[in-house]
Amino acid sequence: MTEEKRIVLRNADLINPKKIEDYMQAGGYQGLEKARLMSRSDLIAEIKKSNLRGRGGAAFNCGLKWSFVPTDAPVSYVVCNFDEGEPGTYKDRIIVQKDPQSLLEGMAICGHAVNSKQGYIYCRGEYPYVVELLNLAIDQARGKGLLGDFDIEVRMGGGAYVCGEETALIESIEGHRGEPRFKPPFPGVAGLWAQPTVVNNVETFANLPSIVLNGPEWFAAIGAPNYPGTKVLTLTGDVANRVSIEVPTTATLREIIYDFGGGIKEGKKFKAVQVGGTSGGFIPESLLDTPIDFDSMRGIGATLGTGAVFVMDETRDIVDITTRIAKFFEHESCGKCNPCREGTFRAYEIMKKINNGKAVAQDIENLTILSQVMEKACLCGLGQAAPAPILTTLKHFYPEYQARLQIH
Amino acid sequence: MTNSIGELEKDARCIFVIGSNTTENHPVIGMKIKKNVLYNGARLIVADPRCTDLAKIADVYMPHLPGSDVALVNAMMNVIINEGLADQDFIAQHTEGYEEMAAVIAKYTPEYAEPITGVPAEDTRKAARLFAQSGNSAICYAMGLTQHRTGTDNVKSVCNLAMLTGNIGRPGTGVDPLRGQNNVQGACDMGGLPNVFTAYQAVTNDAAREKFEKVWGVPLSGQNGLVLTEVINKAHHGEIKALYVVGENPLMSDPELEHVEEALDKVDFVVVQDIFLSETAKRADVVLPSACFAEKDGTFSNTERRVQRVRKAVSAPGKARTDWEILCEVATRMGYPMSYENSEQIFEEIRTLTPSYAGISYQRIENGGLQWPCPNEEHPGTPYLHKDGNFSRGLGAFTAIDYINPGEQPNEEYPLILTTGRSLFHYHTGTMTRRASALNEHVPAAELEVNPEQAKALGIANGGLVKVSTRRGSLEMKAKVTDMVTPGVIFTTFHFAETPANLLTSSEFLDPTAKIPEYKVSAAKVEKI
Amino acid sequence: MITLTINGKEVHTPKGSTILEACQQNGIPIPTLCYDPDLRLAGSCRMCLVEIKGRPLYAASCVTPAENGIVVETESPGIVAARKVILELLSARHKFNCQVCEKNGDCKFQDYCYQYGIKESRFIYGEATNYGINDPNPFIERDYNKCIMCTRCVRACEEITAARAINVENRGHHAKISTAFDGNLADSSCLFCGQCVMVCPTGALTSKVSAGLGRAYEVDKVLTTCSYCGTGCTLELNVKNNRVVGVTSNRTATGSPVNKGALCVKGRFGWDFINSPDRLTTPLIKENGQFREAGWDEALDLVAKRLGEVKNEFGPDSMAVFTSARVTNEENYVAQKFTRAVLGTNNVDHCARL
Amino acid sequence: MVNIQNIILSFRDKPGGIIEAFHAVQKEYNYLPEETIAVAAGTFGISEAQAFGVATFYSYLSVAKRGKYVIRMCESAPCHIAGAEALIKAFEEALEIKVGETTADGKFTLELTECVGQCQDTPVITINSVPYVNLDPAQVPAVLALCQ
Repeated sequence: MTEEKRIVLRNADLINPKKIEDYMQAGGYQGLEKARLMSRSDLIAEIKKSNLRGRGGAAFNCGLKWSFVPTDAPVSYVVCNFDEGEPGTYKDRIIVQKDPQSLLEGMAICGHAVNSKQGYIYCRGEYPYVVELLNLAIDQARGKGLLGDFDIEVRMGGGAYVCGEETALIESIEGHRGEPRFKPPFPGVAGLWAQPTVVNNVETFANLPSIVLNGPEWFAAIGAPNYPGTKVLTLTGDVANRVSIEVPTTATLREIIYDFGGGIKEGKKFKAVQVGGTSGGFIPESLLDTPIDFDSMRGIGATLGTGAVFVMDETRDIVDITTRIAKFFEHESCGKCNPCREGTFRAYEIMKKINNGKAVAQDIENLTILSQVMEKACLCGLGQAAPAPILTTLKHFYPEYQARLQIH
Repeated sequence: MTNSIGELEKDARCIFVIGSNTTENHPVIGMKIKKNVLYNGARLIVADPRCTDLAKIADVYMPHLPGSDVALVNAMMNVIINEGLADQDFIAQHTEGYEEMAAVIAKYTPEYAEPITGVPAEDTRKAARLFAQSGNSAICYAMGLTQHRTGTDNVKSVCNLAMLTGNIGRPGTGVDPLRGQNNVQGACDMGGLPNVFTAYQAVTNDAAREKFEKVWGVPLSGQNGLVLTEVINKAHHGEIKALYVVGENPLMSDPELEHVEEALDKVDFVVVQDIFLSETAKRADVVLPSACFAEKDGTFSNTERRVQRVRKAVSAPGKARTDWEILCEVATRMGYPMSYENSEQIFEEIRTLTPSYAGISYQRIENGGLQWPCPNEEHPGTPYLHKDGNFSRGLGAFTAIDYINPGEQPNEEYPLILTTGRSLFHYHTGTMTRRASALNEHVPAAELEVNPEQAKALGIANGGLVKVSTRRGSLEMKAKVTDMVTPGVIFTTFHFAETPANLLTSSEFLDPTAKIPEYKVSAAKVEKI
Repeated sequence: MITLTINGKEVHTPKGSTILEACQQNGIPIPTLCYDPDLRLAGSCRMCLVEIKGRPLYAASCVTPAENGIVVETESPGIVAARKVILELLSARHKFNCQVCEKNGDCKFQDYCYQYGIKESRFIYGEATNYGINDPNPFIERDYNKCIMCTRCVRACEEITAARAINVENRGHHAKISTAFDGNLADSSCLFCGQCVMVCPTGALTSKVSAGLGRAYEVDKVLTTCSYCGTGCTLELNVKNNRVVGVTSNRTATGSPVNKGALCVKGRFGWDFINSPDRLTTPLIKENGQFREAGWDEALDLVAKRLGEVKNEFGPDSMAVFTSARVTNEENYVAQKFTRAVLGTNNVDHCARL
Repeated sequence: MVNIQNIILSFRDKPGGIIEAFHAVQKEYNYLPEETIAVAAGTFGISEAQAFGVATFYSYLSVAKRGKYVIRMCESAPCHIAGAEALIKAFEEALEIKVGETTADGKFTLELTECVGQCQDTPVITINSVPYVNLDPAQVPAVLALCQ
């Protein structure tokens, strides 16, 4: 049986998150110290070699991402994406609440690698209490001179899920409407205030101190070779234990739900699990033995994404839940591009019609073509991912839709 | 303009706007300046008694008192000289008269100027440094600078400033008067002035006169004529017996209207050619209907010296004819046969007599126009003058100028300064815009701008009716309480025949050179009705 | 130069070009709605999508760089299907009343619906949004029921006029173009220049002054120079049946060298004085303090006779001509020539100073 | 109450700080009073329309007046299956207002929100940003009683 393996949560519940001294005692800031002894290119090479992939939606090789920042850029920024807005996700909050310094240390390591003097943490507006903790942590680190000439500022989001998209996030830090930019240019070349910018999320940064300290080989040997390391997951919905865990990426969904989650609540039967948050695909029982690493998940039309594991038992109404998810995207679409702005709205309307038992087969056909176009035509990840729950439920749970139609 | 409009959009790194409400009076130029400032990092200095749209986004805004321009600009130059920011190379190589000017400037410290201009000394310093240190700095001005008894001095002052800092002869620099009317530049270029033929060839110059005599086939007077304001004054004295007015409306546009009215009454015979029965046309003995811009071919020359085509789109209403056709008919009937096939034929005649237009033809300006000087058909036109500091007269001349206060000073009875100007939505005397349905619906009447502090003291409410008076007369209009004007200054527009602002202005104080009346400064009082 | 394949044909384009530019240079039509060569790119309408071999997502050609060796399809079945869905999505919110719409015949949205055969939308679900059409200003009609959210108006207001009077408010399907607090234009920083009308690809923004007077295909456009301030903007007089019915603008550098299509409120909306019933249409002669209509011969003879008399009796310098800053160069030339050669005086001036 | 102008001006030197300024104003007033838009626009060198566009983009910010206690009820999928709908109904009944409304006494505003990141204990609401978790309709009176 797979066991928990803690890298980013190594200090969780073992130290007082409000005391930097605790963190130091637990080996904190030794990674940064080591990183600073390395040249920028060596540091980036090490991270590349560890094959640490971004713990967000795209799973891009972290070191490779950093290497896009031009070496001669006079100004560059390190931005931490702490805008986790995926329903069912709270792992970044757990990481920060239990060990904020590991995030700061990770950002400072990145700052050294890309020669940046300024970092920003973009924290979702729903976490004002975490912002306070972060500011305290930054003050402590600054006070001890640990960050050197690298400074970190916390910015608050404002309840816009789309700002989890890196370019929308950048727009928001700049004080604009959080509408995604088209790419290229990528942030590594022209990001925040048109300067080269690295955007990674909390979990990615929090991995860095251990990787630097223990070496890339150590990290690369953990979990799945193509997506090494661990993943912090949050279990929600109808599992017995709604917990957060950190496991090697070789763990399977079944292990997570049954071994860590304690199986389905109240002895009911499993029906579906949605992984990666609300934009993830729905996975039926038959695919539960798939490992959670990014590529395996993608292979079954799902996404590891934010590591949300939302479990639904046999009594759950898939059409109703998918309707509710469609509403989420209707609410969160930024409105910049046509297919998403109009598509999320119409998809929700069609789902409501189906959910209310008023739909006919043509409506499902319309929903399908709309979803297929959105996947390929939308400007950013939000619109591209929004149809996933619809398409995967249509695929795996079609009878439930059919049963709702006026004329079967 | 010495330079081109487009340069204000990108090349100019600092723009000094003095006496120009650019976004209202030259909106498209205003847009370009605004864009340069907002998105392209250009610095902006605005000197204006009114807090205009541009003033709001300026790096330095100097609300100087109407008529204090010379003191303000001298103080800026004082700072530039004292702080070693003058362009010594440019001064040495391309100018003369620097010493004399510097001697006058010496006393104009910002502190000395402050009580005259009302501008804090520190702001003057900031503006001076910004202007001198931005690389390419341009000066834009309009009637706010010229309509003073010291109008010519004011213009020469800003020329001094440009030369002092070497800001002339490169893209994005220069001295740019923004001409208020579509073809003011062309009317001047064409010799619609009492002292010059086309292209500023003096009537007193024998060679020039002979050239015109030869082509026109008649002897010509070598004596300078009268400027417009002098014509009115002479008419008042009964010395003008006949007046022929082509599309002008002195009974709205000229100062001290009562005086103009009396003058016109004394002229034996008045002919007016116009598209509408203007206030002036109503006083005429004969009115001749003419075609408007949409009904004729020809050219206009814009403020950047660009000669562009005007094209006939529709026929003129009724029996109306183009102004040139009418004039040719009168000339012919007076025994001097004048006839042209079309406007292009006139233009061809102009070219032969006008060196700066010689290279311009209808064919060449079919697409895009050409900026004079354009001496021959191969010449690409001249986007900016005085390239590399080469002035047409050789060396650029500094002029030593002392400040002279405006003719009319506020006193106990008339404690405020009335200044006049235009609205975005109207044009000049309103003959056209008052009949443009949307414009007139949007802004149907004049308002008197009063500062909130002033309004409070006078018990005036926003939108309330007030009476504004000067020594010449009174008008009633609605008050607009706004901090666009400083306390002590009131403002209104001259577009509206119902409230002709020039009833209030004075013709007493004229600029000695240009004979411009002091529209921008009248001592006035305001009463609540 | 970059070499790429578009629709099976090898084409070349300068480095730095987008795929859209490569297509335009090679005569390959691509539909666009939000794209405007004078405005910053948005990449948002997604009409210009193309398929690039080996890439999972469709690319908006207006913002996607042309790269060496890429293989592009502009009208593949997938792309056509996607464009149809996009047009149908927009059709579901766009209120069609083409029969009375000012933009009929000059509407990109209408053109594309026609081109892709969009007879009706599959996506009319839920309640139709109904925005009121009531902005009490005399210049610009704002009908957001026809708005397709391309944001060209917002960008034009920002980047051409720098007035920044409008922006997008709210988000998602509820996003709408608005002033602060969704108020009237007159209460905003709007300058009524109509640059938004100029760039609008649908009938959402139109001129109230031209309303009902003529469609784009009915008018001839005559390029001329504005008759107001000295900036010298080029504008197009729209003529129908020998009558000016509107003003539009040409945006090319050669066609509109000073203003590149940008106009102000007077230039764009202040043209109808041309058709004013107050226009003078016949010579008038004053008799006993009253004007009476006269023929040209009578009026001209009278003027010539009286001027001749004054000249003889009081000398040339007793006469003066005010020429005009509002008539053409040619007319000013003739006026001063008339003054100098015929009347024999240099008493000619105009209101340059006033 | 702190002057809105002073709140916003304190963020003047922060590039892009308008959203932070809005948060600060909202912390004080529970919404963004009308003058916030003009002051912020002036402070950050943008237009009022642009400032308004920013303020209305973010669902966490409100340009409409709100009550002293802003109750935001999550209805994202995990809360949805945990009974969010019944909870919402219970709040509506207890306060006699609908979602999006404010009680006549100006005390409570009810709003829907998407996920607030407390999904381990669904359903979740926040009252003035403080989360209350694992609620059921029966607890509504007690929760409201906390708001004094």
